[in-house]
Amino acid sequence: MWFQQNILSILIWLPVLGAITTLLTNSDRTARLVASSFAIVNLLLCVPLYLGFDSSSFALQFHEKRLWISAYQIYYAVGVDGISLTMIILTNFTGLLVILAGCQAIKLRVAQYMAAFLVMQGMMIGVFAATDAILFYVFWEGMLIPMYLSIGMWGSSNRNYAAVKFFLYTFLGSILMLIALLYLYNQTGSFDIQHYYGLHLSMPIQKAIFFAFLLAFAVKVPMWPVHTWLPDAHTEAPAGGSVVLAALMLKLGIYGFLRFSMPIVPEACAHLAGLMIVLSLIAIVYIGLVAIVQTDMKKLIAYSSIAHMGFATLGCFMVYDILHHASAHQDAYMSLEGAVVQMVSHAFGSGAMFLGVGILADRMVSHSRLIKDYSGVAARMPIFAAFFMLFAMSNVGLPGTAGFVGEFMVIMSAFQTHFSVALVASLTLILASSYTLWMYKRVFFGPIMNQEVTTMQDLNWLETTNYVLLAIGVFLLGLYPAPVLNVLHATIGHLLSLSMPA
Amino acid sequence: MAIAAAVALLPLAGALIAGLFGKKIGRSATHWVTIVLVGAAFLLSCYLFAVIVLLGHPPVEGVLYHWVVSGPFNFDVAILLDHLSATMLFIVSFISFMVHIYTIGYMADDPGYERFFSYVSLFTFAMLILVLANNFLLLFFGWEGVGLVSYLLIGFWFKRESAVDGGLKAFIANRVGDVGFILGIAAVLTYFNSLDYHTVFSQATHLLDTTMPLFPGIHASVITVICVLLFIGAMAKSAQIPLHVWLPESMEGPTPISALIHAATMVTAGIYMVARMSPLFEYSPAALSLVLILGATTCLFMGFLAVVQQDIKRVIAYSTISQLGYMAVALGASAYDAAIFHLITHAFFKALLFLAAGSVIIALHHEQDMRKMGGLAPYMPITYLTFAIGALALAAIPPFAGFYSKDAIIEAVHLSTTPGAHYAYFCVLAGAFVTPLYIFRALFLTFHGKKHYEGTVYESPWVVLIPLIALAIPSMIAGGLLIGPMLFATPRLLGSSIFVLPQHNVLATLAEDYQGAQMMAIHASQTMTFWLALLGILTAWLFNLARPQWADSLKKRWSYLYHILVEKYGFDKFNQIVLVHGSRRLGEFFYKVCDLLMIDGLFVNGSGRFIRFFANKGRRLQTGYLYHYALAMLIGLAILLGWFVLGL
Amino acid sequence: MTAIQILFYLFSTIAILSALMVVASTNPVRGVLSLVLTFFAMAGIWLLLHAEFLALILVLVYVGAVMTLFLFVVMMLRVNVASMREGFVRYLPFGIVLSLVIVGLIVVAIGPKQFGLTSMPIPPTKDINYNNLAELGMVLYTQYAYPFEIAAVLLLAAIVAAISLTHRKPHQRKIQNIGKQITVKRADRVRLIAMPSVKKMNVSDKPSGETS
Amino acid sequence: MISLSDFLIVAAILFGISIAGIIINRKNIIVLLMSIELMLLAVNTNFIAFSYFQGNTVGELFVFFILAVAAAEAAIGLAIMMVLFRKSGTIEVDKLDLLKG
Repeated sequence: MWFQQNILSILIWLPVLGAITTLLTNSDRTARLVASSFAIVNLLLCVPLYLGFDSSSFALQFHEKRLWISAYQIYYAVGVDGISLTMIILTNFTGLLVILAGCQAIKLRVAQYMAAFLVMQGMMIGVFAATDAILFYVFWEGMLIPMYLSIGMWGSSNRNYAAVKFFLYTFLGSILMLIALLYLYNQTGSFDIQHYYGLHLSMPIQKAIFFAFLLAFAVKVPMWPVHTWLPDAHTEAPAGGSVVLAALMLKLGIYGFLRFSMPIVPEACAHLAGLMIVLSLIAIVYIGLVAIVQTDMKKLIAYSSIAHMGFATLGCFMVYDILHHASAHQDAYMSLEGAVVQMVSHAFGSGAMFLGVGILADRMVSHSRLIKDYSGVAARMPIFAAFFMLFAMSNVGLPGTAGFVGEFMVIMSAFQTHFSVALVASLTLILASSYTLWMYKRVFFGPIMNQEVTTMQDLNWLETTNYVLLAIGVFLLGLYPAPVLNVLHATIGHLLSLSMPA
Repeated sequence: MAIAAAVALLPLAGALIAGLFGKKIGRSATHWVTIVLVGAAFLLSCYLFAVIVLLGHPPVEGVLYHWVVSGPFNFDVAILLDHLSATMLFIVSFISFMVHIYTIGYMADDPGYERFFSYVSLFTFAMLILVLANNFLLLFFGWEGVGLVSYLLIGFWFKRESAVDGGLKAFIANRVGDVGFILGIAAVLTYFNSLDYHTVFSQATHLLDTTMPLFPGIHASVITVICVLLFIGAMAKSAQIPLHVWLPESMEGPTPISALIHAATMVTAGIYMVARMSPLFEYSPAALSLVLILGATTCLFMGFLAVVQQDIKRVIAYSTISQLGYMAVALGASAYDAAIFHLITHAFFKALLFLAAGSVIIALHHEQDMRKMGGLAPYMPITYLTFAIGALALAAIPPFAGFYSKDAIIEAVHLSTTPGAHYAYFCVLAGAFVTPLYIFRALFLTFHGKKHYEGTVYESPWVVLIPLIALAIPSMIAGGLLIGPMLFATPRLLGSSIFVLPQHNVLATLAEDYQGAQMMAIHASQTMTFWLALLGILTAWLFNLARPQWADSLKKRWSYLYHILVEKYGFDKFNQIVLVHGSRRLGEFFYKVCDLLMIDGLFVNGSGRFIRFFANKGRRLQTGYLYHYALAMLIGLAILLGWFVLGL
Repeated sequence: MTAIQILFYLFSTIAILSALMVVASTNPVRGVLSLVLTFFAMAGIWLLLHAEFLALILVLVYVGAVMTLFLFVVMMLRVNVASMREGFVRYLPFGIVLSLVIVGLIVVAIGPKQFGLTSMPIPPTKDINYNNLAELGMVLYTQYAYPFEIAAVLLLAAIVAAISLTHRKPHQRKIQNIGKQITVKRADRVRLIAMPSVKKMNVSDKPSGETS
Repeated sequence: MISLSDFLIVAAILFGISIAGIIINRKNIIVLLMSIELMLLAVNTNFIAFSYFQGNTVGELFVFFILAVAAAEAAIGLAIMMVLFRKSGTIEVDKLDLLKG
């Protein structure tokens, strides 16, 4: 009983405890062991969380509420609904992957690396679980610190620039969010996010709050044109950092849209949905074209992430247009659910690809990530090539893989708004396959050009384990997405009813 | 139900075993496992064919599981086994089975042996799913699945740059079609609220007068939009102009693949899909007309290209495109049964041609250029004979299989009233001349005339020849056997799977004159097609064997025309320069100018520079000397004091 | 002119003149001594204000301790007097102007208009038993005990800071590091070397210590 | 009798002198420190004067604390000056520009 009531706090703080324990260890080996075991335990804790979750209810579950700062009625309040449950499980899954990958790749300051990622994991679970605005904000910002450190310390050559750019970009956005939250506090006298729903603020105020939130979340997503931090951060971050960035941090933006923008300022969202759709479409096409010409693998995948997240934002904001045409709420379900599924599936696909680039770069003396330095890797690393092909296909959005589900649902919904929206969105089919497979071709196929490639070893057991886990995720979500969708239905329905302009 | 699912899943099991454990269990175990599983699938599909088609069991439909349930929409993994899918099941598993056997010989010394079997089995699985689907979603799954395996198999020899490029090109060209296809699916979902064939087809009539906004100011009929979008998908998969460019490139793959994927099965997926969608296409004359015209154009103009090719596989590849054009014409003329009929006969004889060409290629140690062949007939009698049977079938010489199907199509087009039918009739007639011309040119260059190679040549091993013979038999007799039940019987073989409006039903009109397969063959001499075909063979003989110098002088005389043909009408150049380079340029521009220069340079780093500029100016104020700070403090004190005291 | 007025003007004149000496003196030692004089004079003025305890404290603590410290420091440092005076004339007008402005403003603010005898009469003379010290102590040790303790801690901190800042590590002092002596290990002192044993010779000829 | 403003004016003059001392002594850090002591003295005088005229002991108490703080400040200031002199060999203020960015 105690366990059930506090499971969220355990999930949040156990990794932090793990981080402290890891820092106390005195050898790299024990640090790896301790960090991995904490990550595994945390992932296993998700099982009772998922099983105990009542998917037929949209209410916040596993709710905990303790007074934190009485003067401003700030509570330590956590709870999950379908969306945050999905994201928390995803966070734990990715956390384990990153720790395992780090065991292999990181040779320098291992304990600190592990600790940084464990803290990040805890903070992210906190973000997804927090139901108090200030608590949310604290976790939101707290997560930046370990990420900043991981880029700045274990990054590659241009890491300082990237780390500072990353930090300033995201910080700029979140400050405005804080202002919006404080305004809402003044209106309601509470920091409980639930109290912000259905306030019926006036239109100019709604718009102001919308833009404040937009900047915070659009930077995280990232949407065009505030996306330029992502390629740099990804390129310079260590492989684990890239995975966390792609798999989790980008999702926070969408999560923010779903948790804050849409239910709090529905009228402004409905009014500005056109703008958001256009920005999403730009992200899909423009970024897709940019991705084609990248010469750095990580940058290419980073840009492809932006394009994929464009689908998620499209799915979120198309809702208003769909309802404009259709009568019932339910017609918009698919759009939002597609957006959430896209978030999850993108985590698998791009996370795996970033890991792959890390694996490749580790095997090069120069740690090069440039496409031109590789050729014919498939001949030396057939198992890796097969796995990477699978994840590339997920990135392309092939049916049967995770990448398809969200894309399909969003395109299907897009047609309900307007033909041209669907047409532009579906151009991603061409663009995604062009950049992904062209890169794949240049890296894996062809004759071996670089002498270093001839000495590459195929995956070891740790990397294979990682990839098998990811492959299971990709196939499970692609072939049988029901477990994910089932927990979403009720929440999405509730969200839709909240998000509808009166 | 369970049997149908098993038919699809057995090859998948084979693919997984071969792919995951191939290296462990060894070569022969790999091919035994996959062949046994595909063979079992073939036997099961024979059984299903017998039950459903021959014994007239009603169609079976069943849901395997719910894939996605979202709001009012329900996407299932569900299969439909009716006459059409049972027939296709039979064809696909048969050809696949043959190719599996053939592969043992063809790939004998290839290091990627296990991988190859895995891919071929995987392909079979995807194709069977495509055929068995009862809704658009699963159809799309199979559709993309075959595309993926096709990509993997074309690039099978991944160390060869051209093979990998060919694969990439195939995949991307198919994705272009998929854009249309998925939009078509989305349109279906939007207007029918379901993706099940049954629901959609039964509601088609409700939407006849509905229009939808396409672009601002442009409205179009929903049915037409759906059909055209779906057909764009079919154009890519079935290599219709202008999305045909990938098919010749796909010949970089191993020959069994060319036979299986790029001749017999995958490329016909588009034809199958349109036939399956006949209840929709029937209500859209505009879409039918588009199919007809594009098909006719493809049929004739791709045939011309085959005449100038030097690579034996490319000749057959262009021939495939051209034959797919025939099928599309049949679809456009609402003779869906004829299209499927041609699909079947074509599957047999084209697979045969490819495998025979493959046999030649093995014998010549992977030499594909026909100018380096010649005079092979005495050394490879069985290959020669089977190739000749295939060529005769392709050239529509009675009583070979191709004759019946092609003649039916030509007659159907002749009777059709779809707009553009006259143009199409001209094209298919001209095609009847071009087809024998190129295939017999290939035959003569390869098997007759002088030797242009060194060393001795041996007939291929039995694992190669058995499939050839097994395919040669249906290539000879399938046409005569099937034409009656497929086209002119009531009910037809495909039964209720195909829907034709009475006013479009050209086959019914044809059936009135039909007096049996033998009579049709005998009466062939009264039709123009037969004489055109003979003329084609004669021309081929004249220009290649009897008077080769005539061909050269023609080339010189019409060098401009020849050049256009060699350049393949410039499609490749256009794609390369405009689409590939264009999009790369655009990407460069967006990246270098918009991203790096504008957003990063001006706004992101620009704001940093802006702050640094002012900070540099402001830094001067901080001299670091104590007395400056003290002085500033005192002056501030004086000012504050003055303000306070004097009330300024 | 009462005696108190005479005393006030006397002390004020001394204080102001010696303050000027502090600012203008060329010799730092003389400057410090002038400051001492200023403090004395101001202590007198404080006595006039019935702040006997503080006046005494000022003399004892400031003159007795702080100024002595100043004197020590000034005498310990080698100060270049000539360079110290640089810019004195240059900034003099500016300094005078600024200080005059400020003083003028303050005087306007606190002039007789606001704080003259009419608005602020002299408080009645205290009882003969009035004890400034006791009065101060009453407040200090009750209401302000806590700040008082903080002030004590502050002074302690100042002492520690001053000592630690100026303290110099002794050079070449021979001291025992007891912790080091205790934690020493056998391996630090004794090294065992494996050596080949010498071929057996006539033992009696050799001294026994040579074979190991 | 002597009014409150007389005391305050004396203190103000002392304050003004110390301001002049800070401005004109650009070099001598000792004089700077002494000027600061002088300033504190002026301020203390104000406190005591007000305390006397208003009959409130707290003013004197404050002076007590100021004296304590001033003593501490003088001690640490002089100590810093010693360290500075040891490190750089000079106590001339315009040589001390480590703060300059």
